[in-house]
Amino acid sequence: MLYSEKVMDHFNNPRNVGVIEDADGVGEVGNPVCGDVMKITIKVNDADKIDDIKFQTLGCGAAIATSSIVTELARGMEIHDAAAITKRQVADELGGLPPAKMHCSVLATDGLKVAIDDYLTRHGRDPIGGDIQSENPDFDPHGDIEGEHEEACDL
Amino acid sequence: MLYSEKVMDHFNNPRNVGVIEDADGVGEVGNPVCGDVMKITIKVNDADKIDDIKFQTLGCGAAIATSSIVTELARGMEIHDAAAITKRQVADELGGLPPAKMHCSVLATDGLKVAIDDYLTRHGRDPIGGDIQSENPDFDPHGDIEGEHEEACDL
Amino acid sequence: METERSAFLDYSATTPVDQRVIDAMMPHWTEGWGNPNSLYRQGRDAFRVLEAARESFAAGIGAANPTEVIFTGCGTESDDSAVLGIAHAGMAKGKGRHVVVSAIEHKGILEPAKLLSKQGFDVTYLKPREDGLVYPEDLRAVVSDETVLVSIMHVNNEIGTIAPIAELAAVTHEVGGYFHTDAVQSIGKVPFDAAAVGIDAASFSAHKIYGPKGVGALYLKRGTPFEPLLIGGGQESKKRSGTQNVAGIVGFAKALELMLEDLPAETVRLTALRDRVVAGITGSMPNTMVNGTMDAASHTSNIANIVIKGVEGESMLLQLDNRGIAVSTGSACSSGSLEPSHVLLAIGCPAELAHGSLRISLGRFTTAEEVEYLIEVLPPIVERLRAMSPVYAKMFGDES
Amino acid sequence: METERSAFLDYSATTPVDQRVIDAMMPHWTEGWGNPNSLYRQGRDAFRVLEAARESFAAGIGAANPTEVIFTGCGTESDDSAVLGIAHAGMAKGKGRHVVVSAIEHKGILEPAKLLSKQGFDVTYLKPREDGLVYPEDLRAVVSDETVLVSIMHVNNEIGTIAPIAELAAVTHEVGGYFHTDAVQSIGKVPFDAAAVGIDAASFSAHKIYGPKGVGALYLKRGTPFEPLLIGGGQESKKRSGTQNVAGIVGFAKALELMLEDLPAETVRLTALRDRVVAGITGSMPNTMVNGTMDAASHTSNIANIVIKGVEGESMLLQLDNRGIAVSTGSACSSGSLEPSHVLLAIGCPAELAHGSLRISLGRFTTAEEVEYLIEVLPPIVERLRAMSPVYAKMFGDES
Ligand SMILES: Cc1ncc(COP(=O)(O)O)c(C=O)c1O
Ligand SMILES: Cc1ncc(COP(=O)(O)O)c(C=O)c1O
Repeated sequence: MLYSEKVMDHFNNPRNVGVIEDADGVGEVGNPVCGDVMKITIKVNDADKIDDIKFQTLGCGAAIATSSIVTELARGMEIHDAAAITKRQVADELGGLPPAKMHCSVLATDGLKVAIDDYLTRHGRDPIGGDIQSENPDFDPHGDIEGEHEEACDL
Repeated sequence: MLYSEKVMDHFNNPRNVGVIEDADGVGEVGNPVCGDVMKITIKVNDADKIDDIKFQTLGCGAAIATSSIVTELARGMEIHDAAAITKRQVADELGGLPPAKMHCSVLATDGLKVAIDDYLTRHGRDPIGGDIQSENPDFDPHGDIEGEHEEACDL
Repeated sequence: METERSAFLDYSATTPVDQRVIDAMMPHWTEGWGNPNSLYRQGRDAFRVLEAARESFAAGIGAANPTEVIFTGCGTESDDSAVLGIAHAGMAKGKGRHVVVSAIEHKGILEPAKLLSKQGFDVTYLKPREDGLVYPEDLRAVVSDETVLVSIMHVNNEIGTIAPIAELAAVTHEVGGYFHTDAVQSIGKVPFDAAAVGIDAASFSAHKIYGPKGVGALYLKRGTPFEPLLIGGGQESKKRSGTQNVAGIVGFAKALELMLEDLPAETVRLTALRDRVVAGITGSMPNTMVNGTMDAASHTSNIANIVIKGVEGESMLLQLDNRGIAVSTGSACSSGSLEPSHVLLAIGCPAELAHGSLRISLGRFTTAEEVEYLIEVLPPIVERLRAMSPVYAKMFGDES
Repeated sequence: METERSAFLDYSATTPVDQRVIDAMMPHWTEGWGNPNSLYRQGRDAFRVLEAARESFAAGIGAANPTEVIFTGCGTESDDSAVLGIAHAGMAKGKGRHVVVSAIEHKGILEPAKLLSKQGFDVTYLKPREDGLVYPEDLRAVVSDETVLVSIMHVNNEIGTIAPIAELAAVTHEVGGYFHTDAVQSIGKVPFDAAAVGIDAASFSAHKIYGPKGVGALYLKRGTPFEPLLIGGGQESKKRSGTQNVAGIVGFAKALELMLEDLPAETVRLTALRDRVVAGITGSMPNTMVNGTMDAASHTSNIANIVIKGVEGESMLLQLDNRGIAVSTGSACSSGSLEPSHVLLAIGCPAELAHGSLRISLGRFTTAEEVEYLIEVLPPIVERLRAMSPVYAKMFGDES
């Protein structure tokens, strides 16, 4: 299994790590039992643009890198646009992800969506909703794996 | 598969090759379809001792070596003793045979028995009879193979 | 200029090939390269070399007879062949359809066990206790005269525990079953004597003991029912078809010989280094936990498995790799599944902790300097990753 | 002092490892020995090396994509995996239970075919015609929409005939079956282009092309149903478990590259030598017979199979060996069975003649001098053995 250089850069030097104390929206997804948890905090301005965004992640290299890139992508975006960022976009932005790691991009986009919905709900507005795949018990984290070489375990 | 030095010696320098033209007994066993045929001719003296013995063999290294050693063993023997030579004796005398080649010793002892019976019958005496294993359609040529390493084929 | 510091601490994953092993293999590519199944001189020479290696290997594992050793293409092939081959042939001989494997086996055993289930065998996955050991009395409780095969690994590849195989084999034999052990991680590292312990079959792999990758062996005690997995030309006494890897087999036998020469001294040396790893890591950080018993009689000298709570294993592994340190982890994320190490789960380690395990495994070229380097580098990495976690403080507080 | 003359003329049994192949393998034992499945640098480096070898090999056999190549532990493993894996998985996908293999396959194909029979598959052993070729129209006559798999070898290892695999694959596809070819004796010796000929699977082995023993490969066109034979850690995209033999695989890829570089020139050179063998032997003795077509398009340049009537093969082989000459034979006695070569019997050669066949196979290091030596030494050996036979004169008279 090989991570792209960009994944390794974001893993080694994650952008926007931390917690915004007076955040306008907070999203936390994942579960320590599954090995990854991600928390995103956002500040949103009057034009519904994301002014500031920070994350904390417990997880593997891809979980940290996808969290980092999502905060970079979302910063400055209108919230509806931000909520529409797809896992495929996240992966592409990182120069690809190993097939088995595609579910990490879902975690990152889901965390962002939850934070945005939190912001909307706090302001009495309708949440965008949409699929939060990582919370779905039927979600197949490897649904994206095609015929590519996957890694073996048990060395 | 390894032949012993003694097998190789008898294969490379077979003793008593040929045909006794005025033989007292002739034995021919085997079948070209199976890949081996052996012919033994003997001269027997008044004391029922084998005075002269010669063989011809079409066959593998073990077939030739067992034929050769049988003629050496039988030379000078009383015919009943000669007919009692076992395949195990032949193999032992050669320092052992690869398991898959044990049937070759049967061919050699059978050829000798047939020649002796031929001599007896010609003289109006009862043949010794006994099992001519190589002529038995149910004879399992590998019946002697134990758990030893056998050779593989199809290289 | 200072030389870069580094540490390879994953000898249980694989090992370099010892130069003496390479030297032993070399002539069999360049000169003695005959096919051992050919009748002419080059073939006979290769055959003799092969059989000499078989004798040496058989002596090294304590087989009563060299014909009880067949060479294969890897440890996995040996495992698959043993599990499927003995279960199928045993059943054909009138034994029952019950198979027992421990819950902490390598996938090389678990996967064929799963296949047996699909084929109608009744498979019991026997749990070890929390110390990582499979207890003979626990085995006795699940076997019956329906049991055809019990397979329990000798040394566990993740936590390093040593199963009491003599006792487990005895329990298996009481009910008339056959006992196999995956000894891939044990030969050359802990004493192993097939005939003395009374097992029926065992699997081995060369690349764990400074031999080449792609060479394995299977011990099959005379009389053990067996059905070959690889079929064709009938090599290896019809038990494993395919032209033998003569050079690799010679290398494997040489590698085992070297391991056995060093075994007593290496056990002492590596135990000290391993104890230093454990003390160094658990002493320098809060919230760590050692997996499996550390009792000398039941734990191999070369493996330590430690949970670093609240950190995910792959991220630690990659950070260590940045500093030139190689270790492995039981994290799910390292294997592309959601479940972390089945071994850790089976000994009762909760999933959220199992994700944060590190396996540190030592070997022939491990130095004290490497161990100290790991102990120095790991704590700041852990601190940084814990600081980045949204749940560490909540879940574990911070005792420091 | 004259140097001893000798001749190795059994390259189809095995080959020496080319020094350039050894040089390519060496660094992967001493330095780049990481486990390609490990996440840290040493693992990633090994992974890259493995994948580069896969790409090179895939290009060499004309695969559309490197992921279509999986590496195995020998040609036999590839054969077994293909026959069992495609038949089982194809049936699970709703195909029928009919399998066709040619009657002249290697045992690596015939044995799994036999196993399929036992498992309830309906197996047809398709005979080639007397020229040694399997005709597409003969295949068409036996396949139906029940046919899940057809396996017909590319170059026959005993007689050197080349099957028309593109046409045979097309016939197989007409009825919706999958086509596998055992290409162990063909790659690097005759043109082979998997995608262009449209086959679904093919087997390869390194030690037939100056690579190491114990390394094989299996081409599986994307979409071909397959069930793995070796199961465990899930290496090779879950299609073949077991730690990859990185060095051996690198050597295999290098070996293929070298073969392909030389292929056009070697074909010309070896064809001339082989024709000299045939002319030399058949011209110097009565009662000989060449097996299989010698038509250039349907016969590989490096193999000649000749019956020496009235002589048993092993005895010739051993006599030649005494003089330093290595060849092989289809004699039953060389294989420990009663039946001589199933290949010769299948092309209509009577058993009593098949016992006396010689396979002479040439390769990279074969010289004209070696060939002349054989041609010089063989006739007196044959004469002596014929003279020792109780039936030669009766059966064949003597034309000389
Ligand atoms: C046509 C053919 N198929 C398969 C094999 C088996 O290959 P291996 O010896 O690598 O198992 C051979 C050679 O032995 C062969 O000639
Ligand atoms: C306990 C155990 N069994 C089996 C294997 C498989 O061996 P190989 O990689 O040679 O197939 C390994 C290592 O990967 C192992 O650690």
